[in-house]
Amino acid sequence: MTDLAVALLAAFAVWTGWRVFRVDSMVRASFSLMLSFVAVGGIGVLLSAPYIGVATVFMMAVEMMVMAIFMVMFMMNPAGLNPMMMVHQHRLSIGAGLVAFIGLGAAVLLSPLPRDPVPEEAQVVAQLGHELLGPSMLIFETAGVTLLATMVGAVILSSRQGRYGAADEGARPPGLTEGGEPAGRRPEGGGGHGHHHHGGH
Amino acid sequence: MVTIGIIVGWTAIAAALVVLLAPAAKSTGPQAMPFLGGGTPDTHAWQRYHFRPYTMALLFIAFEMEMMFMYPWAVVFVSEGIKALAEMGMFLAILSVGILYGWREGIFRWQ
Amino acid sequence: MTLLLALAVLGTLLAGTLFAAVLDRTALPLVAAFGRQRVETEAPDRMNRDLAPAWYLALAAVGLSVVPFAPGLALIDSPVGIVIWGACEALTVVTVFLHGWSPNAPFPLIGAYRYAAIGLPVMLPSMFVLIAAALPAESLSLVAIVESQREIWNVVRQPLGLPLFLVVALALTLRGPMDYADAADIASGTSAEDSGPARAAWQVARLAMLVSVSAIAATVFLGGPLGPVLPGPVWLWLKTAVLMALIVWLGDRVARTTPSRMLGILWVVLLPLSFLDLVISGVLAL
Amino acid sequence: MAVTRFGSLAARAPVPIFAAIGPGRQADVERLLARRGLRRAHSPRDAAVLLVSGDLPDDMLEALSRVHAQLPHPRATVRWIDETADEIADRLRDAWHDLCAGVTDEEDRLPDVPPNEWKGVGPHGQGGEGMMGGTPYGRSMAMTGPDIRDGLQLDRYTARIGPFAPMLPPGLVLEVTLQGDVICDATVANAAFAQPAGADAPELCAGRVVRLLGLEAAADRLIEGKRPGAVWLRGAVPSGLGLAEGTEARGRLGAWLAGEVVTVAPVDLPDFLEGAEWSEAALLLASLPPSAIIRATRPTEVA
Repeated sequence: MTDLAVALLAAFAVWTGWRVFRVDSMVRASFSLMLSFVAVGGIGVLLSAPYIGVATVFMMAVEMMVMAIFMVMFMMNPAGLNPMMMVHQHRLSIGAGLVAFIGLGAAVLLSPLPRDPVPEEAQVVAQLGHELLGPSMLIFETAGVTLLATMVGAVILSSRQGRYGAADEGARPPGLTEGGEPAGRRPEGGGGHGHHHHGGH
Repeated sequence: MVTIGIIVGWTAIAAALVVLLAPAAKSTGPQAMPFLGGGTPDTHAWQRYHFRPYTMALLFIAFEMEMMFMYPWAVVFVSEGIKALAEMGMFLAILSVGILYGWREGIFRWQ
Repeated sequence: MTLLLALAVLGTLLAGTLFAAVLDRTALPLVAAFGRQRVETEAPDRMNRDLAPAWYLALAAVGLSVVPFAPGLALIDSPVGIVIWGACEALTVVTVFLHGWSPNAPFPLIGAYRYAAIGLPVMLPSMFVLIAAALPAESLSLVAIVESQREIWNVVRQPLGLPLFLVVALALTLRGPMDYADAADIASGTSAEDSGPARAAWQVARLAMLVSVSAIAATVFLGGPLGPVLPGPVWLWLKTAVLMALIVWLGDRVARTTPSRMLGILWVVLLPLSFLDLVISGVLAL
Repeated sequence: MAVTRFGSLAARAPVPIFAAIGPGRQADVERLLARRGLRRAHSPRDAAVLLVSGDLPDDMLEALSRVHAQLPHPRATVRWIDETADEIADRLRDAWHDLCAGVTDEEDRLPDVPPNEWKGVGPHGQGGEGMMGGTPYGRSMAMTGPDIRDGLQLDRYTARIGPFAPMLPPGLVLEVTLQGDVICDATVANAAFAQPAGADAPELCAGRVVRLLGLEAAADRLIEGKRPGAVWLRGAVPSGLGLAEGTEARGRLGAWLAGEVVTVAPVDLPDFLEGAEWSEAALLLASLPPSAIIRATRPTEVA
C-alpha cells in the first residue's frame, strides 16, 4: 500500500517536473516545480521522515513563491501570452537529464539500502535535534554564518539605495571585449543602443 | 499514509466543490475588460512586474532557511537545557546581524 | 475512528464557516452572489483562477485536521503538527498570489504582489510563537502541546504569543489591518474581477480559513479541548468561536497602514517582539 | 419553487450598488450609501445595480457604458436626477428585488468586439512577430523603461483610471504609468467633477480616508455623524504624506475627525502623485478636500 503511494507520488513529481518545461507561463512553471517538490515531500513523510518531508513542502512553497516573483520580474513574455519555447539547447539538456537520471537511478539501485523499517515509536525529530546540538553542532553554526554571508551578499548585490547613496553611481557596464566600449545601458539613461555612445562618468 | 490520504482527500473534495459550483460564463468584449473605473489600459496587465521589496525577499529566504533548524531544536530544548539555549542564542545573534544590516541599508522599504 | 474525526472536522468547518458569515454579516450577500453571472476576464489563467479558491479551502481543511478535538485525538496525529500548519500558511501565500495573478487585470495583480510582500514575512512571527509553544511540550505535535497546557495555558506562559498570532490570523484570513490583498484603494484587489459564484467561493474559503486559524490559536494558546465539566470538542468549539469573534472585531476596528510601512513594522517591531517571546518561553521552560 | 425561494432569500441581502457619481452629487451619494440595506461595492463585478447620479458630460458616457458592461448579469441601472434620497433608496431596493426575481436584465451598450484585431496573423496567430510582438488576445504587451526609484528596466503599465474609480475623486481621469505599484508618470486626462461646498463636510472627508484604511463600517458610522469606533486612524496615515500649506494628510484627517472644515489651496497634482505608491496616492487624494482637488485639476478656472 505504502509502496503504491510512493510510486504514485513519484509519478506525480516527475509529471509536474516535466510540465515545468512545457508551460509558457513563468508562474505556472514555478508552481509546477513547487507541486513536484510537494510530492517529494509526501514521499519523505511516507518514508518515516515526517519532519524532512513536511519541511520540504514548507520551504518549497516559500521559495517557489519568491522564484515566481523573480521569474516574472525578469523574463520576457512572463505570462506566456505568446506561445514560446521554454528550453534552450534541447539536445544537450535532454542528454544531461538522461545522464543524471541514469546515474542517480544506478546509485539508488546499486547501493545497499537498509531493509529494516523505522519502528513506530522512534522519535525521529528528537533524534534530529540531538544530532544538531551534538555531533553536528559545528555544521549547524557554520550554517548560521553562511546564511549571514548570504544575507549580506544579497543586500549588497541587489539593493540600490543604501546609506552611501545609489549603488550604481559611477558604475559602468563591462565591455564586450577586454578594455572595450561599455556594453548595454548606462545608468544615466544611454538608451542601450549601440550607436550613441558617450563615455561613462 | 493516513496523513497523505487525508490531505489528498480534502484537496480533491475542495477542488470538485469549487469547480462544480462556479461554472465559467461567456463574457462579451467590453465586459471582459479589466476594471479601471471606466478607463482603458494600453497593454495586458501581466508584465515584468516590479516587485518593490525584492531585496527583502532574498533576505527572507535566508532567514526562513535558518528557521528550519529551530523546529528540531525546540523538541530537544528542555532535555539539552542551557546548552541548547546558548547555542540557539548564538545562532540567532548571528542572523540578527543580517537583519540589522538590512535595516541599516533600508531594504524594508519599497525600493 | 478516523471517519468519525473526519466528520468532526467537516462539521466544524461547515458550522464554523456559517458562524463566521454571520459574524461578518456576509451570509445573505454570499447567497445572493451564487445566483449571479461569473464574468470571465480577458485572457485569464483559467486553471489557476478556478483552483485558487479550492486550494484555499483545502488548506483550511488540512489546517483544521491537525487540531486535536479531544485530548490525544486529532485526525492528522502527526509528530510535526505545527510544521504542517506552517506549510499551510506558506501555501496560503501562494494561493492568494495565484488568485490575484490569474485574472490578468491590474488591481488584482497589485493586490497579489502586495500580499506576497506582507504575507511572507508575517510567517516569521508565526513560526517563532509556535516554536515557543513547542518548547515546554518538547514536541512539535499539537496533541503534545495540548497536554503541556494541563496546568497552565500558553496564553499565560507566553503573553506575547497570542497577540502576535492574531496578527498572523488577520493576514491569513485577509482581514482589516492586514488585508493587503483585497484593499479598498485597489478596488478590492485580488477579488476585484471576481463575480458571482467565483467571488462567493473565495469569500467562503476565506471564512473557512478563519475557522482553522482560530482553532489552531485556541489549541496552541488556550488549551484546546482542555476544560472542566464539558466534553473536549465543546471546549474547543467555544474557544474557537471566541477567537473568531475577536479576530473579526479586530479586523473591523483597527486601521490599515500602507504596505511599505507595514513591511518595516513587521521586520523591525513584530519580529524582535517574537524573538523576545521565544526567549521568555525558553527561560521559563528550563 | 426552489428558484423563487433562493431569489427571495437573496433579495433580503443589502443591495450591492456600484456608484457612478456625476457633477454635484458626491455628498448626496456618499450619505445615501451609508444607509442600512444598501451596500457600496468597490468593483462593478461585486455589484448588481449601477447608480448613475447627476448630469454626466457627453464625453463620459462611453466610460459609463464600459462600467455598465462590467457588471455581471442580471443587472439594472438607476438614474438619480432630482428625486429625494428616500425615493432613490426605495427605487434601488425595488430594482434589486426585480433582479433577484429574475424579471429584469440589461444588455451591453457597447459592441462586442475585442480591443484590437489579432486572430490569425503571425506564426502563432497572435497578430505580430516574435515573443513580445503582436496583440495576443487583442492587446499588446507592456514594454520596458527605466524606473524612477531604482532605475531597473522593467515593464511600464500605462492606463487611464477613472472617471468612476472608487478610490479616486469622481470625474477625475488619471493617465498613470505604473512600475509595480509606484506611479512613474501621472497626467490629469479629465478634471474632477465640480461639487458644491457640501462635499467638503468634515464627516464625509473623514469617511473617505477611513474607507481607504479598510474600515468600511467605521466610515459609514462617521458619515451618519457617529463616532468611528476604531483605533489607530491618524497613526495609520504615514507622516509626511501629502504636505500642502504646512498641513499633511495625517493632520487633515485629525482635523476632520474633530469636526473641522479644512481648506487647502490648489496643489500641483501630477507633481504630488509622481513617485508615490498607489496606496499612498489614493490616501493623498482622499486627504484633500474635493474643493482643492477640483481647483487643482482645472487650472484655467482658477486663473
